Amino acid sequence: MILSKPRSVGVVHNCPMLEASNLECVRGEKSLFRGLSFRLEAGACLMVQGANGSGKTSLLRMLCGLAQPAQGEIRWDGEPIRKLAEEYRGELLYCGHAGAVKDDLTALENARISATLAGAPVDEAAARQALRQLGLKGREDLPARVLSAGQRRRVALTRLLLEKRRLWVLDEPLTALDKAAVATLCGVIDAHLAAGGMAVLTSHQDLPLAATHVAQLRLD
Amino acid sequence: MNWGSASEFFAMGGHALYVWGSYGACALLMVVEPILARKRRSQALTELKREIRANQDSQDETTP
Amino acid sequence: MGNNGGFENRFGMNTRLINWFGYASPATFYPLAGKMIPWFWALAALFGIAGLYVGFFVAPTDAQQGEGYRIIFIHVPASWMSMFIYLVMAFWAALGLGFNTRLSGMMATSLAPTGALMAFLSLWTGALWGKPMWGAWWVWDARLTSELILFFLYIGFIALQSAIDDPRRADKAGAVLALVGVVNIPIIYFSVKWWNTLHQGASVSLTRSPSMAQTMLWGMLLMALAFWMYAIAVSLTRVRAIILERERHAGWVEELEEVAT
Amino acid sequence: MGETSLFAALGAVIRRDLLLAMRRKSDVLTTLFFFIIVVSLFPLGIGPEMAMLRQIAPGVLWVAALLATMLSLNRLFAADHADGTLEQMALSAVPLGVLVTGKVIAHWLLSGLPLALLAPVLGLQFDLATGSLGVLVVSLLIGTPVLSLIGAVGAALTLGVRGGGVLVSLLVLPLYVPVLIFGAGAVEADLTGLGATAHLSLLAAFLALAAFFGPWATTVALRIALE
Repeated sequence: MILSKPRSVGVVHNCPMLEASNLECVRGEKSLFRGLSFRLEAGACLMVQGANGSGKTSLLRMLCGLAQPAQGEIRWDGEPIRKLAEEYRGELLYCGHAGAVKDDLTALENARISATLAGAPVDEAAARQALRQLGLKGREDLPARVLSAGQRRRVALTRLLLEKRRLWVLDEPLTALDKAAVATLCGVIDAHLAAGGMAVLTSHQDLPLAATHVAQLRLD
Repeated sequence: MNWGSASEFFAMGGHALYVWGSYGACALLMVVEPILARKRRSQALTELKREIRANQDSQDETTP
Repeated sequence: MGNNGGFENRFGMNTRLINWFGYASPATFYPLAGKMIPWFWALAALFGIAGLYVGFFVAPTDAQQGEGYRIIFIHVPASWMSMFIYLVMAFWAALGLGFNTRLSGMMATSLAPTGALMAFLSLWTGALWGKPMWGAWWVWDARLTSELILFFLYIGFIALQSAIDDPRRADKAGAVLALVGVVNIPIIYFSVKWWNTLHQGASVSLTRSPSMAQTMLWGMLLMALAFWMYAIAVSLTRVRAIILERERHAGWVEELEEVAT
Repeated sequence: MGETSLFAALGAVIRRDLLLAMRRKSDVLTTLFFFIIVVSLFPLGIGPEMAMLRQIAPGVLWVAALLATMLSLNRLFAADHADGTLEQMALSAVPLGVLVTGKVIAHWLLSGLPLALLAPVLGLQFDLATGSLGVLVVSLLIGTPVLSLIGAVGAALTLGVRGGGVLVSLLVLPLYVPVLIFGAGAVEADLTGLGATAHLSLLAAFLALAAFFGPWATTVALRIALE
């Protein structure tokens, strides 16, 4: 882990932070947004809002480093994320529209394998515990093919519990989840923020977070 | 000078088909390719103009 | 060098660097290319006429191959250019991939069809030369075979780029392919050569005729220059079309003379 | 990230792909049967003369192996791309190059290796001698990983592209020429009594080169495809 360097103003940040400056997103020939800047510190959560096609997913993919902004820069702890590469990815957890859940693998295998691929292998007990916590008790050894959309979503979300990452980037995490699962997920995010984590998320539904550090960002 | 007469030149010592087949194909392609490239540009230009005109028209309509 | 001088020097370097990237912007390059094209056409015509004159009227009849050998004055330049253009294309592609400059990708895209044309001409003229010399339209000669594979590589590059809708992705994917191709071309060439010698294939080569005279070399050189200038002229014409297609919504395009009128 | 955890990740990817293939065996078997059928068609088209068949055997077996590998390339990244796993791999703390290498190794274990093991049986149809069959297996064992490595670049470049399946063969087949020449050449050299060592060592050199550049180029191509 890198400790942040003293800034020019003399303030020393003890926790890493995510900083986006002057971002521009171009899709095709259209500029979706430009001049977008924000800063996210430990314990804070950013809710990205906007209509369909306003660039929410594009922004989230930029924050992960999957897409390059047409202009501007994203820094983690003062360093451009392009330069940090794997070091940044080790702090990051991205959950996109596609859940990366394999039909032919069981829920348990899915959870363990995705953790291993992310570079954070977990043992079976931890994986079972996480699946239970998300309400998949008794379904751990069923192939994902037979699970419902909501249950598959929960399998994908076990990564939140299994991978110890500081920055969560969640694209529509509530899709297909029922009320109970939404409440569980909110609890998980709250706990993450309370422990000094950060989150950037999009949601069409209301996300009843208890955290006081929730900022809104509208893309229009 | 290699050739006694024009017909000797075109006969190419019996290899007329091969020599002129090569040079002919070369000349043909080298004429066609630039024409196609130019056509591509003029096509892009006409499309652009049409688009600009359409934009202006719609602006005129919205600002009476 | 003193500190001060060093600073000044660095400052000068910086401005020069900015100028370079200024030329690399499509907005400045578009009119510049338009001004350069007629000159390259003129040079191509000049070298072409000189080359044809040397090829047909100065170079003597070949003792072995008769007049048929005069095909080399386009066969060899076309082969040279087909390989050279691939290298140039890979260079632009690498530049575009490394520095993310828009123009480099467009240059690579615009060079590919001309390169494919040169490879095709080399194959066509090779076949027409082969018929009277070997008695067959096609022989698996090392040079012709690797030229055929080079032609396939060009076709693959063009097909890949036209299959991808997003021009930025098309540029980058094409760049990776061009670079992989550039690493492979020498390997392919030497494998084909080895294969050819093992199978005792055609050993009479168009360019290795014993009576290769100085004048023939001059003729080939002049024709190669003509082809080179032609390739530059036509690819500049095409790159202008590509710029217009891609930069359609940039402000500078709408202010162009040919658009405004 | 330590060296041991890199190897652990590499092993995990290979195990995962093998596990997925075991759950869906038909994909692997299709490739194998394609290989068998293509090779068996040649005598039908050419005639049953043993001397002729012996002569064309190396070329036929190698071209069929090339085409069979080609067929399986589409599977390499497509499923992972569709369900989002590829994105997760690109965002992993493990370098993408390591994960890609794992996938290519798994692809070889599922396509190249079975082909190489099956080839001597098919070689018998062409009346190849035991020694030549051995050379055939060795040449396929060294050559097919190169096919997987180069093919991965093509598969990554055409990921999610219109007509990707046909396109990948257009891109990759010309690049397979050296492997074909020296792979088939090795068997032929053995048939004519010249000895196949030179061919095999050149194939090994190609393998080293492809192992060095292939994963790197594939990684770059994948990041482009994901953007």
